Amino acid sequence: MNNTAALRDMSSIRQQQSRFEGLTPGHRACQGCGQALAARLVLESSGPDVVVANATGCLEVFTTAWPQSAWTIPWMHSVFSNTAALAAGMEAAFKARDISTKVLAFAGDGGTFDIGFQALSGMIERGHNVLFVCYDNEAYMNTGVQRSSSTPVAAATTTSPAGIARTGKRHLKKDIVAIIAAHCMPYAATASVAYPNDLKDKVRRGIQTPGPAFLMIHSPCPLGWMHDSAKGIEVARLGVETGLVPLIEMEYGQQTSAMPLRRVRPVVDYLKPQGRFRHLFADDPMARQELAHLQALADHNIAHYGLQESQPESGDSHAAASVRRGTVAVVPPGAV
Amino acid sequence: MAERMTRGGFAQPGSAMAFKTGSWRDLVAPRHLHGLAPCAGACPAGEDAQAYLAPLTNGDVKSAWEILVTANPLPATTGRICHHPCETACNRGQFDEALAIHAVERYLGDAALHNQWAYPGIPQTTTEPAVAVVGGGPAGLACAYHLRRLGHAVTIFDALVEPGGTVATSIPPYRMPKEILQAEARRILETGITWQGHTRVGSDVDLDELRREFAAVFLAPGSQRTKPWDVAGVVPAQLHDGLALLHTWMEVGSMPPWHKIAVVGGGNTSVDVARALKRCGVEEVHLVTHNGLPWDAEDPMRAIAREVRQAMEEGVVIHANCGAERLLLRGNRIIGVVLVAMKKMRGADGKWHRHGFPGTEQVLMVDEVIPAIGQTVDPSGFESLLQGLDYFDVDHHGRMTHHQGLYAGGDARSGSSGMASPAIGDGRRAAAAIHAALCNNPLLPEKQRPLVPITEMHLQYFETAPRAEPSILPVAQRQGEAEIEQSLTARQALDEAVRCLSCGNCMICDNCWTFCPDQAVLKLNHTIQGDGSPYVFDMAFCKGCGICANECPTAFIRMAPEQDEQG
Amino acid sequence: MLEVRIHGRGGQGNVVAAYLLAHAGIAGGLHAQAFPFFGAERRGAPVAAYVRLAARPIRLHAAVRTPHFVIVQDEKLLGLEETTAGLVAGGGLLVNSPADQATLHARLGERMQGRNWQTFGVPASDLSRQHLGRNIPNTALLAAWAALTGVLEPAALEQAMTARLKPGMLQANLEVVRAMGSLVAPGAWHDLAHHALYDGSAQHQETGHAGAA
Amino acid sequence: MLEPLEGSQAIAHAVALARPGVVAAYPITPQTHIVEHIAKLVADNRLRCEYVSVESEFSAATVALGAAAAGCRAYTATASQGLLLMAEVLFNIAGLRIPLVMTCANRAVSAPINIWNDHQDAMALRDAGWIQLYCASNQEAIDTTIQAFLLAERLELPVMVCVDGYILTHTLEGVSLPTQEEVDHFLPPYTFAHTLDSRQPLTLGTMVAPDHFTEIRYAHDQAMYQALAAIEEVDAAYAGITGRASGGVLEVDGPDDARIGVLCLGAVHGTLWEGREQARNLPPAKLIKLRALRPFPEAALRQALAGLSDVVVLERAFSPGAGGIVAAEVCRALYGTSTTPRIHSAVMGLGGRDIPLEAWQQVLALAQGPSRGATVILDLIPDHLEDGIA
Repeated sequence: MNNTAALRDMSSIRQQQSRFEGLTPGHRACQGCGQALAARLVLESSGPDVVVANATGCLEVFTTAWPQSAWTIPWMHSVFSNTAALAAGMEAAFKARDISTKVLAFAGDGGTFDIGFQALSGMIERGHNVLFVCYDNEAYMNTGVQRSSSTPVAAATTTSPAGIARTGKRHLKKDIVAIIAAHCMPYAATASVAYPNDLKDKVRRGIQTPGPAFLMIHSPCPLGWMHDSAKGIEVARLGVETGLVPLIEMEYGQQTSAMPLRRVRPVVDYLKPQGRFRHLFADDPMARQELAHLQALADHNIAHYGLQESQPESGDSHAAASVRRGTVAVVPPGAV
Repeated sequence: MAERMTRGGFAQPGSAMAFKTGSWRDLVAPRHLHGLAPCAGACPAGEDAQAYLAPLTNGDVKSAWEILVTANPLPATTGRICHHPCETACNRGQFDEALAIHAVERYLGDAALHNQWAYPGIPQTTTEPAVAVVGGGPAGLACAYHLRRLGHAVTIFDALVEPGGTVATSIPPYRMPKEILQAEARRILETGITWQGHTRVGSDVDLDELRREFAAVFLAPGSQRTKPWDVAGVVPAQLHDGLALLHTWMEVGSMPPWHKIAVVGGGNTSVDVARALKRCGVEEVHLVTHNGLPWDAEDPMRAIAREVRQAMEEGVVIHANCGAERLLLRGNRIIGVVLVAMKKMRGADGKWHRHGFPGTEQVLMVDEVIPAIGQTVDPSGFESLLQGLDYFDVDHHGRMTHHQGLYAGGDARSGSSGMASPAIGDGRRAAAAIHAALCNNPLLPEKQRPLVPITEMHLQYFETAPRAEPSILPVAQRQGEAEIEQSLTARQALDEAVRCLSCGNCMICDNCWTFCPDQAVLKLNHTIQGDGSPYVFDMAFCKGCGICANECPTAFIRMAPEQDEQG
Repeated sequence: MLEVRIHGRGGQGNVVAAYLLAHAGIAGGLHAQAFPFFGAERRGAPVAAYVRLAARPIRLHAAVRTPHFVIVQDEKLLGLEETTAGLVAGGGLLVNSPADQATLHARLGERMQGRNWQTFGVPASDLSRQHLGRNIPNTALLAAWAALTGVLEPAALEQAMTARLKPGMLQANLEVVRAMGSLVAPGAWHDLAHHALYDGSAQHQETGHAGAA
Repeated sequence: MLEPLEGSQAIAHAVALARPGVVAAYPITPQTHIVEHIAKLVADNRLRCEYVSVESEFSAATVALGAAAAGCRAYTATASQGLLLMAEVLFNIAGLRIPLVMTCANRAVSAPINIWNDHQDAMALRDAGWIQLYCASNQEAIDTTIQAFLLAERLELPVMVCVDGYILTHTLEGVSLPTQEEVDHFLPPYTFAHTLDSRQPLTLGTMVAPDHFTEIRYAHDQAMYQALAAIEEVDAAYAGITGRASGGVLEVDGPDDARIGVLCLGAVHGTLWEGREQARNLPPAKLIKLRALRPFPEAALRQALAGLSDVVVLERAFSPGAGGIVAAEVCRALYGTSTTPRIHSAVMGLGGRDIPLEAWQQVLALAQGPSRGATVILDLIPDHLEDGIA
């Protein structure tokens, strides 16, 4: 672009942004990191009156290379598996001190589905007023892409590689939301970085929920999913459009909403751009079977969550992530 | 540089801003491309539809009109009569339905007339002597208007009393109400143009005289002379020319008392003649054209599709891909015409020819066969310039080869399609050329912007929406001068503007701002002059991931090799 | 330093008895320590609890191995070797039993050989049933032990019971204590108890209060 | 009159007197009575705090950590397996310099599983960066618990108060509880310089690269050394208010002419003291009660052991393949002094095995005997060994 504006003082422009920047640039996330984006969107929605407990993982590592921090909210990292308990402790302290600051907990899928699950279950059972956000990139990315219980079936990771005898991960992705919802959970939802308005709405709802709330955000990892760094949003959107990533809300164990699919795409559209599924396109009966398996899972999701049952409300741009012409904050003179 | 250790290793908020991740970029960086929307690329008048649709989405009708008239001063006119290649080119046509750009254009034109808006940005006259414009049709009016915008004094010479040229004389009022054209023409003249009506070059004024008295002369006399016509060498004794009939009907309001007529030709005039005949009570009106129907993929006729459709609604029978092979005569009197099926094919010489297929002949019994096959320049007064040609030989900017200070455009120039919109474009480009010449400036080529094909758009961000259709007068009520197609409602116009995909240009959707994982896209509280967007890239942090470009719905952002650039 | 071991079954209030006794000791101006047998036994299993009483601060944190007194809450436990294990020669054995001394000695059989234990049986369960409506013999036994040894003033025991028993149970238990007072011979174990309490030095015997260690 | 309180109950009262904002608890024998008593105090509204019944020790430590970071005085308690489950978080708390207090009701570590007292659990965590104070009586447990909060908050270091499981936790003794006024006077309201506060945001728990990691560890180490003086000061300040001191970093008593010293940690000190009282025919000996294991009071030890010819270090834990842990540290402390005594490393009382009065004789015999060169388990029962094990 031509750069009259770029020559201006960027920091003063940055200070005038009409959104809250809880996570600043200067973080060391990979190019096109879905988790960095998701975390910023979460904080954009939560505003500054929050405290974050963060699990060990990429998000922690790339934001806090001492002496620098990319966080502008109070933030704390303890260890990998205790994030929910850390948040619970903060929340208990705020309760004891009569402070209204909302406590958020951030963890990846490993820190949610696997090593952090016990603490999370305990936190929910005890009813702590915490919004737990799981940035789900479907593997242990921080340590170099090892499989987690969130890794989808057939995805290749460094510990579930594809080979002559294996087509990637042999086990299903754990249905964590159902498990969470089964705690008589006031609010549990899934979101995707490809649908930022929906995501932000769900953060708001989670924050407004008195008591525990859970939000799982499908967050593409270009490194681990092996797609072009520019394609993160596209891949995430395809995940939703194929039905493999249902965007739902559950309240007290009951599903209360599902983002309707405008048009359903075949799972291959989602799988093709991702290197972790490359082996499924080999001329091999096992690969074909797993492809069919993934399609069946998507079909099952569509039926199970009713992804095609409801019609989008008119003007429901959240669900479509559609755009329309916007305006700048200051209306130009002469506008009607 | 040594950092002092903090107890427990805590860090200050936002201190990572000191770490400039812009150095991570690898070869490419995001850029605002300013691509050319196909509609703009296709508009012969030089309009950029998406540019004026943008303010309209916010209900800003006046701004929209003001942007529109930077290219075309006659939107209420062209909105009615233009064949709108913009809509054919519109990317949205490949998504659901093309935008009804012509209808929005007309809506804006009508709104301006209704509100009596004046053209913005007309300066005081700065040059003397003035520029002469010969011909007050769309080309002449447009040239004069743009010259005025550039500060020049202009005098228009026209053989007729009223401005408008062929549009005024040859387009039936049911599709081009006279008062609309006159109002727009008057508004142009009111920018400070001297109107010398009833002055025909060649008889009332001499071209050389004009060249002496004026700094430059723009010739847009139109094409007034009917092309010769015959069928297999036979010309009816009493040939009725279509255009002449139309003029008569528009002036007198009646036609000879015929029952069955065949009109030959594939342009708008033939359709207008056919429809006028129908209105005058002719029972059977046949339109015979070599071309296919306007909506056919191959070899479509030039007449505007909607006009053809309306003609058919009104009972005109179209014989497409047909030619008149022979006239059936009883003495001098025509009793019928033999038609034959035709197809445009490439011949052995590699050129396109139309072939008739023997055995497909059919006889149409008619009272008269009326050719409406177009006109050429009336050479009187311009013989020295034409030198036997029936058009003015000009370059892209209307400059006449070998004739310094002479410019031409409109129907009279080489390669004209006889349409109003290209004539307006001719006038605008010639005005720019004249301006450059008078100011002794080099004539800069028009800024070339890359066209944005639909394949580069990110259509997942758009939802289908039906195209706005103006209300159409029912066939039974199509009488007299009543205009058939109505203006869009304000709501329709706004909805239609919202449908614009904004190809190649920023629609302020916030996607880049929202999706950048590094907050390297910042948003200003105003759009940047010359950029059209309120977004700037903070290259100190941009890692070059390309998400902004991949998620830009309009292909406004592209990843491009980094150049030596500030910031 | 006087050491007592109380035997019973899990759930019979053995630890409560020990804590009551220690509490009463402290209330009476002595130093005291009480603790259960550190085990993983469940309800119903034979268990033990321990009490130390002294006129000087007690620093010792070892197990009680050679108690001066053994209190048995359930006479069936008499049959177990460990019930009398380590009881000092001439020590006191208080059994919750209506049986007379001869019968109890007969039950101990060869274990009595050369030990010269002073044995008493008291109908603690009967008293408990009578006043509490159920068999919780611990307070009756403590009352008997207090009366026999004269180490604890009735007021001290009452104070301990007031502090540790549930209010609803207190009155009936106090009646048990009073009733027991008339069933035993006061001071029968006086010398034995005071000798232990004051580490064998007789000069403190009459004070009944803790002196310097 | 002294209050007859079970050790656990006494500790619970001491915690309550410190007015914690958050207590996190997960039950494990023999810590259970402590958290049960605190729960009851909360239920009876005698203690106003957030009592968080977590799902594991890991979370107990973490909740306390989160609460302390979020501006509340926080407390938790555990033992044995629970302490080891906490291990990762305990290192983390210390590294983050979070002030909080935890009671460790010392117990053996499995396998074989054993619920009884020894010191193996706390010993295993001695490098976690926590201050570790050992209590010899229920009175010391009360006093040390209250002092621990002041120490932790003053130094921004976590404090582990080690109390022998069962031997103290389940034993009723007459104790003196300070009044609430006294404790309030002694212990100011909780402050933490890096409290999580949305009005003054800070980032806690960053990743520190090789270029600064050493310095952060060094600073932690220095803070621990500074704690030695602080432990003494706080103990003295507490004594100034209550009249009771707990022995600072260590306490020595015995005749000046004694040539033998016996060093121990925790409740066994009383047993040895009583043993010495009752065995007056044996040579005079000094008893050294080591209260602070971390920081390790090297200078105080050198002073305390000066002039002795033999020192027995009696421990309830050891490092398999290396012997007595504290003995090794005592050796290190004395290494290079001009009159280094002989150090005899002795182990007793593992997994709840009773250390009787007679242990004193064994200990003295060890001191008077030839150097054994290796750690001796004084109460080993050879008959219990499988054949073939020496």
